[in-house]
Amino acid sequence: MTLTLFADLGLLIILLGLAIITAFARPAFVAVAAYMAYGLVMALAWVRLAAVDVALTEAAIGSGLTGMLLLGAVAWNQRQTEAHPRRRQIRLQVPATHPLLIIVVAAVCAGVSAVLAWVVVTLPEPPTLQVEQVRLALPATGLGNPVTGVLLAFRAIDTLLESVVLVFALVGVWSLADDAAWGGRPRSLRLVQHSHALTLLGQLLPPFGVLMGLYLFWAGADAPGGAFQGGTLLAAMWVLALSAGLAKVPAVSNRQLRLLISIGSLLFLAIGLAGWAGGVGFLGYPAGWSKALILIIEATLTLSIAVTLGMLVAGRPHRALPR
Amino acid sequence: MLFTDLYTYSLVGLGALFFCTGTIGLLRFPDSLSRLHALTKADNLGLGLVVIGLLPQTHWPLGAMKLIAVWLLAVLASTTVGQMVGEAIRRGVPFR
Amino acid sequence: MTIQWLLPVALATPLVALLTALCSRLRPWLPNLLWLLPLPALVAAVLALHGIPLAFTLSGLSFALDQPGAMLLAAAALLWSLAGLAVPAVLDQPSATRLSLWWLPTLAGSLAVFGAADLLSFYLAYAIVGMSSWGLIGHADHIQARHAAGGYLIFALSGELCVLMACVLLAAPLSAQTGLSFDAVTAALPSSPWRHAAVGLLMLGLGIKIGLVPLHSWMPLAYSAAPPVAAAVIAGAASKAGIIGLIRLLPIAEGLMSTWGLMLAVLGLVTAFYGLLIGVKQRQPAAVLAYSSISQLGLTASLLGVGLMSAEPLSRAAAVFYAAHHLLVKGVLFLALALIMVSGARWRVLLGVTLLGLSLAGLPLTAGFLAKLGLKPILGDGTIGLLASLAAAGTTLLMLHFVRRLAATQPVSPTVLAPQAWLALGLLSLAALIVPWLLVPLSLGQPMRLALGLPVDQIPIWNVPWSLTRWIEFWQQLISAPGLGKALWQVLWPLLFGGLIALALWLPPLPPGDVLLLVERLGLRIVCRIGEQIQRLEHHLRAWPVAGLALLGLVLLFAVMLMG
Amino acid sequence: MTELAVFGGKQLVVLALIMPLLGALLAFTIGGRTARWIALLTALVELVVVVSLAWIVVDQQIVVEYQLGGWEPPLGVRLRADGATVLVLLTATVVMTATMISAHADWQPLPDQHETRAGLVFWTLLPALWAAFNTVLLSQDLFNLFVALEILTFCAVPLVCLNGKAETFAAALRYLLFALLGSVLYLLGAGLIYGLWGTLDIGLLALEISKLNRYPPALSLALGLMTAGLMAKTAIVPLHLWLPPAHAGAPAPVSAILSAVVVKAAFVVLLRLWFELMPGSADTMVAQTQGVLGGLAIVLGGVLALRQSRLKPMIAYSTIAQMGYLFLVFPLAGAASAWGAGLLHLCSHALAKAALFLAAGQIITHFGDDRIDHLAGLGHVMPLTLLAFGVAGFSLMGLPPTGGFVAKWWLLQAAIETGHWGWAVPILFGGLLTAGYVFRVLAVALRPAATPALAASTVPHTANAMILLLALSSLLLGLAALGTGLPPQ
Repeated sequence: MTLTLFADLGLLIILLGLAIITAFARPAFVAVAAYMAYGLVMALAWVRLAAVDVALTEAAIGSGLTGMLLLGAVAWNQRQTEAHPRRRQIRLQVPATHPLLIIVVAAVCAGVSAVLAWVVVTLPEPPTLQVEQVRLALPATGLGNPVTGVLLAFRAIDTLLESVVLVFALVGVWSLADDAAWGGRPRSLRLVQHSHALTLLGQLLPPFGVLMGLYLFWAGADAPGGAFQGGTLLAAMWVLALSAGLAKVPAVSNRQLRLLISIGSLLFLAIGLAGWAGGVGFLGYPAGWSKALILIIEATLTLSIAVTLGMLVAGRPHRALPR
Repeated sequence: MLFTDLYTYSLVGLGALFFCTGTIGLLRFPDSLSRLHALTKADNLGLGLVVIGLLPQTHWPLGAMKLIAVWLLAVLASTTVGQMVGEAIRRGVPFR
Repeated sequence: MTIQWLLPVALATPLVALLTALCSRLRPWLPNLLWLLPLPALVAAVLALHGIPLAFTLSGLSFALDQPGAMLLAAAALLWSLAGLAVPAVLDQPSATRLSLWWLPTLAGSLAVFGAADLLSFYLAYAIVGMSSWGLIGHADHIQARHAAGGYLIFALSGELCVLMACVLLAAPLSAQTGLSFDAVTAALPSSPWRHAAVGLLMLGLGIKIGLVPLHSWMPLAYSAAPPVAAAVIAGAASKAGIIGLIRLLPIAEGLMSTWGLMLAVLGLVTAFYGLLIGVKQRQPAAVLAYSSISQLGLTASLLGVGLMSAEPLSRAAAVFYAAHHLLVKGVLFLALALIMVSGARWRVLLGVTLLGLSLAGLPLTAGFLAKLGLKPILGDGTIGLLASLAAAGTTLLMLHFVRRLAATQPVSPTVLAPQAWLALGLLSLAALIVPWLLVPLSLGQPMRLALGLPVDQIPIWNVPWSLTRWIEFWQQLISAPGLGKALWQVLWPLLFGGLIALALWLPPLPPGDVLLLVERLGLRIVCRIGEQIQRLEHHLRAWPVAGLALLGLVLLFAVMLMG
Repeated sequence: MTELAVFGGKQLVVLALIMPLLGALLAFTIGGRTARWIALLTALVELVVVVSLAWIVVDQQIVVEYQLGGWEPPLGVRLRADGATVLVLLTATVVMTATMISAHADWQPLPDQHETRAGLVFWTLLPALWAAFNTVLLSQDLFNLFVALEILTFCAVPLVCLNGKAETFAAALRYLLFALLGSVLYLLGAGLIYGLWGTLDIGLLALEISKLNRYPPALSLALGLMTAGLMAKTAIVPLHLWLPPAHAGAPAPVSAILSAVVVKAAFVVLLRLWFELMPGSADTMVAQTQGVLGGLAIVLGGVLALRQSRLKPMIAYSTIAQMGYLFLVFPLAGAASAWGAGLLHLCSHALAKAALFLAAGQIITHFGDDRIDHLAGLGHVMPLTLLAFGVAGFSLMGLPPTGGFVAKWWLLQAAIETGHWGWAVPILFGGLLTAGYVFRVLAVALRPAATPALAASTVPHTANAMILLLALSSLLLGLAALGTGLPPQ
């Protein structure tokens, strides 16, 4: 009992410390590194709270993918600074303002945090209304993991919309391209200096990673895991292969690529509509079919998510295709 | 039962000791290459000890294989990263 | 009778014509059509005066013609038509085309405001006429016109917002069952908890429209900046939107608002004299006419004020007649100015203008004499009556001054006008002389009987249709009335008095717009400074730390308030 | 008959939500020159769907509800369409369709090009944004609303910097960051509410909240967080830092959508919170504060619009002022007409503002200058566009018989009814300021051109027709509202 309390306290202190480092570190690289570490520790905290699904997502997306994107941004910034030394540099620092204002802002932030903390402590016991309902309704879906039940059956609309958000976020990233580069490939992820070690890793790790990703998706029906976690792992393997120079980033005008990106949402939507035709309403599953349909949806979603996340890391199209 | 527990405690403790040494090295060594050395060497060994120490505590054979896979993958990853950081240091990228 | 389509057609005609302006091929034809467009309204008004009730409702907006509305509508339609006839003659083709685009909505609003039968349609027409007058005033492409139009806009908008608020207040005690008709409004007003605010705002808003001192400053600037032919319709017809508003919305018959009535009467008299005093110091003929308008509208307002004070429904009748007469005469005067500014002064025109100008002062045998006669019994023989007589003296003075300034007007390059312009002026002058005589028994009958000491019969004032036999009968009675000689003298002496003063006085000129010019420089600077300060404040508000602070601050504020 | 109508309504509600989503996904997948046609086709189908839905709901006087997947509220998500919803839905549909049609010729690929960047982004993200807005309108679930608001933001931000200029990137980033801050606050609030009752359905929550005689601190904080977060997204003063550069810098069709539709979404959710989640809390200090901020926005937005030298920033600041009017609904909620006034103002402003921005876009493209002082001769060159601009401006000013007028009338009526007279002052003063900036443009535009060589412009007829349609819709909305009678029933 006391040991776990100590462990929790330790986690808490590390979390707060990392958060403070993230907020106050001047070199952007340090801030990002601290942020990634924060994500990992946060995942541990989620495990301690028995929310393994959340922990997996936090580690994969909150720390891994986001951290990777941020590192990319830091590297880009460094390249820009080297290329155009005279241009004003982007710095992570508080803009010069009146010290009084800083004090007031700090006080209000502290106030909001304090009220939030107090309120969370005064919250009643975990509400039973929905937890109980989910437990009762879960057998109808044929699933064992209540989280997957909520995500793909009870609140399928949220998941559908979230999967769609990813697609449009990618369009948003692509939209930052130069007009001349449109339709072309993103900048290669391959490192400037060839590294044999990375090539070896790129050849050895992906089979394991893909296996793990598929397992996460498959296990999601009955145990922690699911399309988002599995997809992220697959994406990571793809990105690894890309940066080792073992694969080429596809061009954004590639139809197959676009189809891969949107197939998850499209299929989700199609099965939702099929439920309509099958007399159980939009996003409903006919009795007895739900587990099979959910697995099909999750499978395609995993694929789409993996491709989308990979392309998100690759970034906006950079070179036009030869005409 | 007592014997296996004792075995686990001692090996995991030894592993933790390696982690500590590695961390001290990371903090105290003068240049980047030495720090990298401390980190990879000590951590790989430490993790290995922890895994070996935990083996009797888990199901045979699946659990044990998972633990060993974790160790192998970690070794693979940290080796690669160590290699790459080393190469970067040789190219003159400043690490502080 | 299936003539009901006439009223909607009459009111919609100008708007339909406006639609043709969208076609660039038809657009140059518009100025030549202006004289035609008010004619359906004229027909409708004449039919309504003959006792044929015309009304229609469209999507919650109801229009109907009763006698006061029809009288003013008839006069306004005449003016709009004849002034429209003169437009292509006094302006060049592109200029006239551009003017037509604002002429048409102003016309539509000006006609509709007399036909409005409920609060909402009244405000609709009132706002249209007010807003589109802006385009007529700012029509000329020089800095004075822009300046005048800008000033007009600020005044007109403030006035309209006051009227809007007043209308909302007037409508507040009404339910869906009673509707928003004027009768319901005036009936519900005395018991309404918001009556003082409503009447106060109404007077403020309509006071701006009719130029009650100190809200008058826009008028001289606007009338002298607008093309005179446009000033003719604005000063003549459009400004009567304010008068009809007072007539419709003040609860005169209820007599529960005597304080407001006294205020309106006093303000109106002050305005009447103020307009005269400043007017005689003007050099531009248009400014002289503007101050004359201020004075005349002030007198009308004071008439209604006295009516409100003493709960005298006859004051409405007198006011309608007075307004209709002023509408036609002011139209003639501006139109004459418009023609003279193009072709130079001519003695025949000056003679006609003198005659009609003195009609405003109440020259016997002109319609103005009748109008003045109608005022007498309502204003009484006391102080107010005396002051009104003095105002008439002043009007004489002002009109003679106007004729002098008009005679001195030299066009930049005298050109020969198309005959249709002279035709328009002639017809309008005739109308100004004759039409009021025809209209007398309708509205002014009762007040005149009162003035001449004849017994007042109990027939309702508004609902007697016009017919020739009744008209002849009415005049026979009047001419044989015993009080005629005394009444004649009462109206005549101020006229002579004013004429004498006009001979004796010589005053230095003043710029038009008096107070406004003084306030403006200071006010503009202050407003600019305030604007700058607000812009600076906003710049700070849009800084990240401040916006973020505001966001979190609001969170805390709301949370604390709710925990309360 | 009613049963059939309810059944049809249910299917239409779902279709209204997923049609644009499907269109966006297909436009993205197929891309190329086809994307534009997919989006336009989607718009037309959606128009038919929404008009039918509106007709059913209004004609049959029913409220359509749909449980997604057949799961009941504490478990599942519920869609709901009543009269107010379909009115806003219809308005958004008209704005979206008109904007798409008027922009159909923009961003065309060159003959040797497969597709353009801006074309794909526009024709993909606009239907997606539409789907998100419809979800905001229809959904009854606090978390689902959050997801929809997020999609709305993610679709709107790339559209802001569609033309790829450096300053619009900065504006888009500003918008993204502040909108995300707002989202975070909203999500925190929704989380707290879930922590209290274990459900996110507005109907069930309203039931729970009505049982309370005192708000628990968690609920108070949750509402504070959600309200402030949503206010950040509606750009109410002083949280408007992102709006002027974003709305002024975006391409005109995007500005039209942002000002007409996107900022309204967060406001609709605010209405949900304060009128559906906790009805009867109208008289609290929060409502007064919201009203004060609204009044502040009216004055600040109006004054700054007057001080702009360019057309689009002027219209953008006008949006800030007009959003201020919407916030007056909260302190005046005690009166029957306030709710209707807010709804009507929302719709008529959406139509008018879309017309203004589209007109400004045509002016920039075909007149070549959007400095207000340089617009002389515009009335001669582009009469129809200027007419639409004028009509839309009159609606903003609240001149009768436009929708803006009726909304203002009802607001004033509400101010009288509730006895809070003070609110009439910003309403009236705001009208004065609005008239100031509308007439400022008209005054210059109607002057004869400085250089008489200006030829009549070649504004495409479809664009002009759409702008006029929007402006006239705002006018017709007013006439229709007048037809329902004053005071409103």
